[in-house]
Amino acid sequence: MNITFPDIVFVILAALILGCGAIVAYSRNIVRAGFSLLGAFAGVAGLYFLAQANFIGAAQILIYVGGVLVVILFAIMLTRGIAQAHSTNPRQMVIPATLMGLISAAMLITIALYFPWRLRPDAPVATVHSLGNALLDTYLIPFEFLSLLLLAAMIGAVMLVRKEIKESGKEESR
Amino acid sequence: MTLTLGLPHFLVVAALLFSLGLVCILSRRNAIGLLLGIELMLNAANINLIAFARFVESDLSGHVFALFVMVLAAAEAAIAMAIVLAIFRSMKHIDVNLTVNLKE
Amino acid sequence: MEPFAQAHLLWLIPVLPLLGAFINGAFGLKIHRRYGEKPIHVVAILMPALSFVIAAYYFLQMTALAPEQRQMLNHLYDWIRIGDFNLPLAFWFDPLSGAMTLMITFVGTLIHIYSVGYMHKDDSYWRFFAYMNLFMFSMLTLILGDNFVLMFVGWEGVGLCSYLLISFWYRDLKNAGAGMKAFITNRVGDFGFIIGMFALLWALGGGWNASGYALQRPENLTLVFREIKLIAPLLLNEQIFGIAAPTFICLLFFWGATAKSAQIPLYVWLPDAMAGPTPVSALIHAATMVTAGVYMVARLNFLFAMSPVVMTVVAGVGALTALFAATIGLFQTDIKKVLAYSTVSQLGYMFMGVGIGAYWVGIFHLLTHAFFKACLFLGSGSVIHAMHHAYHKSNNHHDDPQDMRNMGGLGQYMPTTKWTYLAACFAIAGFPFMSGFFSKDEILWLNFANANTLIPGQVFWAIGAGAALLTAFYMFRSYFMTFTGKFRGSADTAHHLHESPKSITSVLKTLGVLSIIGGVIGLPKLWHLPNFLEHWLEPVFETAQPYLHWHHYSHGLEWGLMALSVVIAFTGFAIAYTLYKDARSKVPAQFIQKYPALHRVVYNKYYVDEFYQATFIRGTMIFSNLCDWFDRTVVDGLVNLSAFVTHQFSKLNGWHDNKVIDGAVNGLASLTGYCGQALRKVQTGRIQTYLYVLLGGGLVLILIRFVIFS
Amino acid sequence: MNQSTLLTWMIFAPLIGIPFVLAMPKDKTQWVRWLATAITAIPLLLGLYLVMNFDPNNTSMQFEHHFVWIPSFAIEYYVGVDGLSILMVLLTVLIAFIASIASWGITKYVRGYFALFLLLETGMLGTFCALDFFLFYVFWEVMLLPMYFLIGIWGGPRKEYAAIKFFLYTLFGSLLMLLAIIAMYYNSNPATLVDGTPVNHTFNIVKLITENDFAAKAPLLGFEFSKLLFIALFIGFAIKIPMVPFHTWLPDAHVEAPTPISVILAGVLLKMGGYGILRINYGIFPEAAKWAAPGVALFGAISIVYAAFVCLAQKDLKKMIAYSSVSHMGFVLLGIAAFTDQGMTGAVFQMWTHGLISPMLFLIAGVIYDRAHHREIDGFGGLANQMPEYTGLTGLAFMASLGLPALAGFISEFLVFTGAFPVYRVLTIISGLAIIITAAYYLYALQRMFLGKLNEKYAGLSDLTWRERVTLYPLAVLIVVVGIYPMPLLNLINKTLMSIVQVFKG
Repeated sequence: MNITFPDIVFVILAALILGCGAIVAYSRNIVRAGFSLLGAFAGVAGLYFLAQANFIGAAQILIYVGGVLVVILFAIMLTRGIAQAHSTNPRQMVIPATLMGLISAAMLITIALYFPWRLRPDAPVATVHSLGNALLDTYLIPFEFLSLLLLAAMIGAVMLVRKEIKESGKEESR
Repeated sequence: MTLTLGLPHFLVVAALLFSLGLVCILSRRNAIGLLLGIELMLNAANINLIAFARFVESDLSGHVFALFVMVLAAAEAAIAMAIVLAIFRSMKHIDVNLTVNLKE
Repeated sequence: MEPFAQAHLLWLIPVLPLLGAFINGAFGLKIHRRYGEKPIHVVAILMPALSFVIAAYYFLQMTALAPEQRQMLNHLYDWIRIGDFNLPLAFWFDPLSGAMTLMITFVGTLIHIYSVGYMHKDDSYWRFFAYMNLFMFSMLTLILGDNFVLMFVGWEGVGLCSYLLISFWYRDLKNAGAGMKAFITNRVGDFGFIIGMFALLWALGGGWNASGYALQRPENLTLVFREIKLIAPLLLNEQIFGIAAPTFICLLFFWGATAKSAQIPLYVWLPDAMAGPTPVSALIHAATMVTAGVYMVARLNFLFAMSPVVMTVVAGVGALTALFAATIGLFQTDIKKVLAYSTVSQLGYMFMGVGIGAYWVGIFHLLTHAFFKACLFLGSGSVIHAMHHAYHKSNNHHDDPQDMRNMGGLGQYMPTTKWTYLAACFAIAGFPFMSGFFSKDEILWLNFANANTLIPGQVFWAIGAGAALLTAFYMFRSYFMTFTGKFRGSADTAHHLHESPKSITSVLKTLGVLSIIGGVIGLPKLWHLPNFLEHWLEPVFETAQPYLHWHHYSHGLEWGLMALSVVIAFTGFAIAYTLYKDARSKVPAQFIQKYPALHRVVYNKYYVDEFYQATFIRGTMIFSNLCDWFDRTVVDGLVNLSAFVTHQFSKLNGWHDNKVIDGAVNGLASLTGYCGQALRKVQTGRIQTYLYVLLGGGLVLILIRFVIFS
Repeated sequence: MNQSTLLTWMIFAPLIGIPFVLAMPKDKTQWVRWLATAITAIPLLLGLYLVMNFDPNNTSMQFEHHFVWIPSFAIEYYVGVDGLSILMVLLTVLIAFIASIASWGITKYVRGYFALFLLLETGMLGTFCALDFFLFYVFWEVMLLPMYFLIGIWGGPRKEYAAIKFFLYTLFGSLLMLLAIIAMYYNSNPATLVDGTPVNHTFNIVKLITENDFAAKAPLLGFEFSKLLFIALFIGFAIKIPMVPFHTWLPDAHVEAPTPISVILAGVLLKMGGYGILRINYGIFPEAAKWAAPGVALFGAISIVYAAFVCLAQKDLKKMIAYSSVSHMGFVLLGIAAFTDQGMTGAVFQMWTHGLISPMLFLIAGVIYDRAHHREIDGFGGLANQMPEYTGLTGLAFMASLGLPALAGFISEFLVFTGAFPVYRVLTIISGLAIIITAAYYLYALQRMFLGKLNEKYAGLSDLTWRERVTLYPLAVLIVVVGIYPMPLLNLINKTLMSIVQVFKG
């Protein structure tokens, strides 16, 4: 039984991802869910490295863990009433949700396992250099659009909050 | 049990993660909980992209797309949180069931 | 065809009275108003008198011819000629119709003269004479017609005139009812006559084979008497409805005769016909019309002689009627009713005569009966006229001038009427040397000696003799009750009683004399005296002789029977004399107390009228109401029902239209609304719901793709 | 073919007269009446001229007028007259003339009335003379329509019901006839039109009779072709006769129709049925006719006896006369079914004599109705004292109707009986019973109305006026003359009918 090293890593990472995912999905406490998200993102990054997509892994950690997770935690903290010692994260209809989840998982897995993928074991390693080239010549247009999108998002977020302050300028002067 | 790391493994993990995301969205009443689910599903998608890039594709489209997805996810999260905050400000709660005044 | 002389003026005999009828009928009212009664009755009497003259002229001309050439034809034109069937309008004058025409025109003219006095000052005087002349026309057409249809024209014509004359005083509904009864009963008889006529026509023509629609013997298709006489033997081997043709045909003809000549069972109309004026009763219901049946049987002697069955039926019915009517006559109190039943009875004798094949003696009795019965009726007429006049003067309006119980002792007031009435009574009773004696005795004797009927002749003789006894009795009963004894009315009425005017008495005298000497034309061979009538009518009836055969009894028996009939006449006279002379004896009254039931039944004519009324007339009425009800409700009902059904169907259609189809459309709309309503609940606003629906839809699609199509 | 436009003029003279009548000023009713009567007089004169020049020995069509009308459907305008229709045409013009005089009593919408009346006369004359089936059907409907309005507008209390009933009943019949016409058209052999153009089908009745043999045709709807068509046409015509089961429209129509219309209805319209059967049914389907003869005779006998009994129970004078018409028309059926010369001639002559007698009867009913405004027989009594002349004429009419010999009624009844006896003995004897019942109901009516004491309610009734005399006396004289000397009329129809019967005798 020749269990190779990457397999062990894969299993550990998979367990990490799914465990955190489960916590995110099922925990009653929103904060614990938020923090378990961190574990999930880290596990995913690990998988990227395992799949020799090093830049992407790094990017994952950078964007998700650094960016998205922080924003979420902020949101959580802001929307929780200070007084609430234990933030409620009520759940409803867990059984049908789980059922739906199982069904979709079953479907995807069957597709994954039984679909005749054209495997090419010696896929080229995605170096940063090749990625950069790809980003700037074949995928230039989407790249530029993406930047536009980010700009729009930024403005949108600012607009939302500013209108907020103007409205509630009277009671909160933050 | 020869567990040579192949494409199906990644796909299975991604699938499971995806369904966990789904479960999270369906069973949460808290708007943020909802968003967490979205983030999980996006990551699952990314895993698939990378897996395919690794095992099937010859060019880098998989990787590039993964990048794009991440960027999008970030933008989306920001906007989402802004909205959530706006809702919180006006309605003092972010319970998905109650914010239904769009209903006809 | 034996040669026959052309008599060009023959058609005048019937047409002259028709002309008289037309003149009086169309212009009578104006003439009566402007010129009074005279011109009317002059015209009315002149016409039959002229006919009598023409008839006498031809009669004499015929006597000059040899017996077998005694036939005269007057062919006017073809009345109906279609295909093989040819019906000429022609008049035929042979010994039989000659004798009859003479009698009719002679007696007719006398009665017309008589009516002048009788109908004096009647407001529709002209109408009376118009009808009388019309009657003469019909009767003469009947007698002189040379074929069945022309005879039928006269046959129905006399029926019509008797209807018109019986209901002459139509103000009294009873008379109108009697008239209608007469006409309808005659019509029943005519039905039989017509069917008989067709049966004869087609039996001779050889019937009709339904397949080929062709006639076997088209040349025989005729209704003319003399042509039928030649081809009559063809009938012997023909059958209709399984009955021998001659029997079937003659029975039907006899059915017609029973109605016309008032025999059982269709005699009921004659007694009621007395509602008409008395000259009418005398002319129509005694002398002429009722004898039409006898004449018809005599005319068709060659047919009737062919089948003994028919002869038995005719003679039998005749005998029965004679006896039956005589019994009713016994208790009648109305003088005209007595005479009416006596007519029915005497007609029975005539049918007994012609029934057994002794046609000439039937006609002989017909002629003599015409004289004495007319005399009797006119006598009773003059009595009634006097009584009516007396009552009128003494303004007694409740007593019936015709009821013998109110009379009595009129002899001294009306001597002529009394003697003529008495003479006629002797004649009808059959006193020796009177006309009635010769004809009636001859009938009885020939009945006794006949071998043509299935029933032995002696039976007929016995019935005839019994009837003769009753006849003698009731005739003299009527004589004594009216003319002898004391007047049973009030003195004041008696004071106004006087003899009828000359026009009436002169006619009575002539008829009285005729009824006495009438017998001379048919003296019995027994006395080796010339029998003019038998010899005269012999050529007419010789075709029937081969079918007839007689028993030959000794002369002694004939003398004995003749003596017996004289004795019968006298006994009848004696009984009547003892019981009713001067209304002395109480026996009749006691008899009525002792047998009230018997008296009532006979007096009410054995309730035959009521029986007919209850069965036939009410039956017809009920059936007609039933038909009417059926027609109104069922047949009309069906039509209305179909209308109702169509109406309901259209309503159903309307309902279906707006309920079902409209409903479907509305239903669809509401359904959509309902579904929309249902679906609205799905839009809960919650994202998760949408996600569920999304995933559910996706799942279902995948299931369908893999589970069903793989 | 001697083309003569006499018939066309006779048929369309009334039609041409209509605008003139309508053009008359409204208030001058007397003028309108005189004009209308004058217009009806024209066909009467033409009719008399026609009868004078009619050659009785020629059994084919005479006075033909024949030209193509609608070539595409082989429809021609073809009119002609032969032994069968000459009497009917004469009857129509005569009765129409007398009815127009009797119509002088109409006061409501006089011009409208006479316009419809003239249209009716055109329809009737057309139907009798038409020899093209399509034309026949057109005239048949043209006749039907004005009749409906005449009853419906000028009628008595229940006029709408009666008019509708009459119209629908006859329409049902003519529907069957239309179907039969079309079936016959498509099954007829090819023929040539008048102007020589060959056509594959034809409506021409004469050609249908002579050149076609429908007995050999394929069965239709499962029934034998000629029999089915015979029955369809027969029902159509039987309704018109009327035959018993289909007769209930007649009493209602008569009771509600005004007097002159009753006269026309009874005098002429009822003859359409009989004429139709003889011309079409017996002409085109001889085998079917022979097959159906017993049935026809049976229905004839039933009509005679049944209607006679119903008459006996009638209270209304006009209804009684209507039922007596049904009974007398039953003789026509009996006569037709016998296929003997006498029977056939008797049937046609019965149509002629009944055409004289029943108008007289209805005029008489009209006279008393104009005076007493009701027709209950029992309501009257002793009219003879008050109206002797009227009583005399009624007596004559009743006697003629019950078949007193030497009057018109007897001749035709005698001939029908003579003709029918050999073939249908029992039926004739049963029908013979009807002469007793007929006598009964007429005398019963006569007694209740005329004899007895004068009903004081009618003390003031006046006797006949001149107008009534002008209508009644011609008919009375005709009835007596025809009764005594029928030969000239019989000669007219004799040859043709014997040729028709010859077809069956073969």
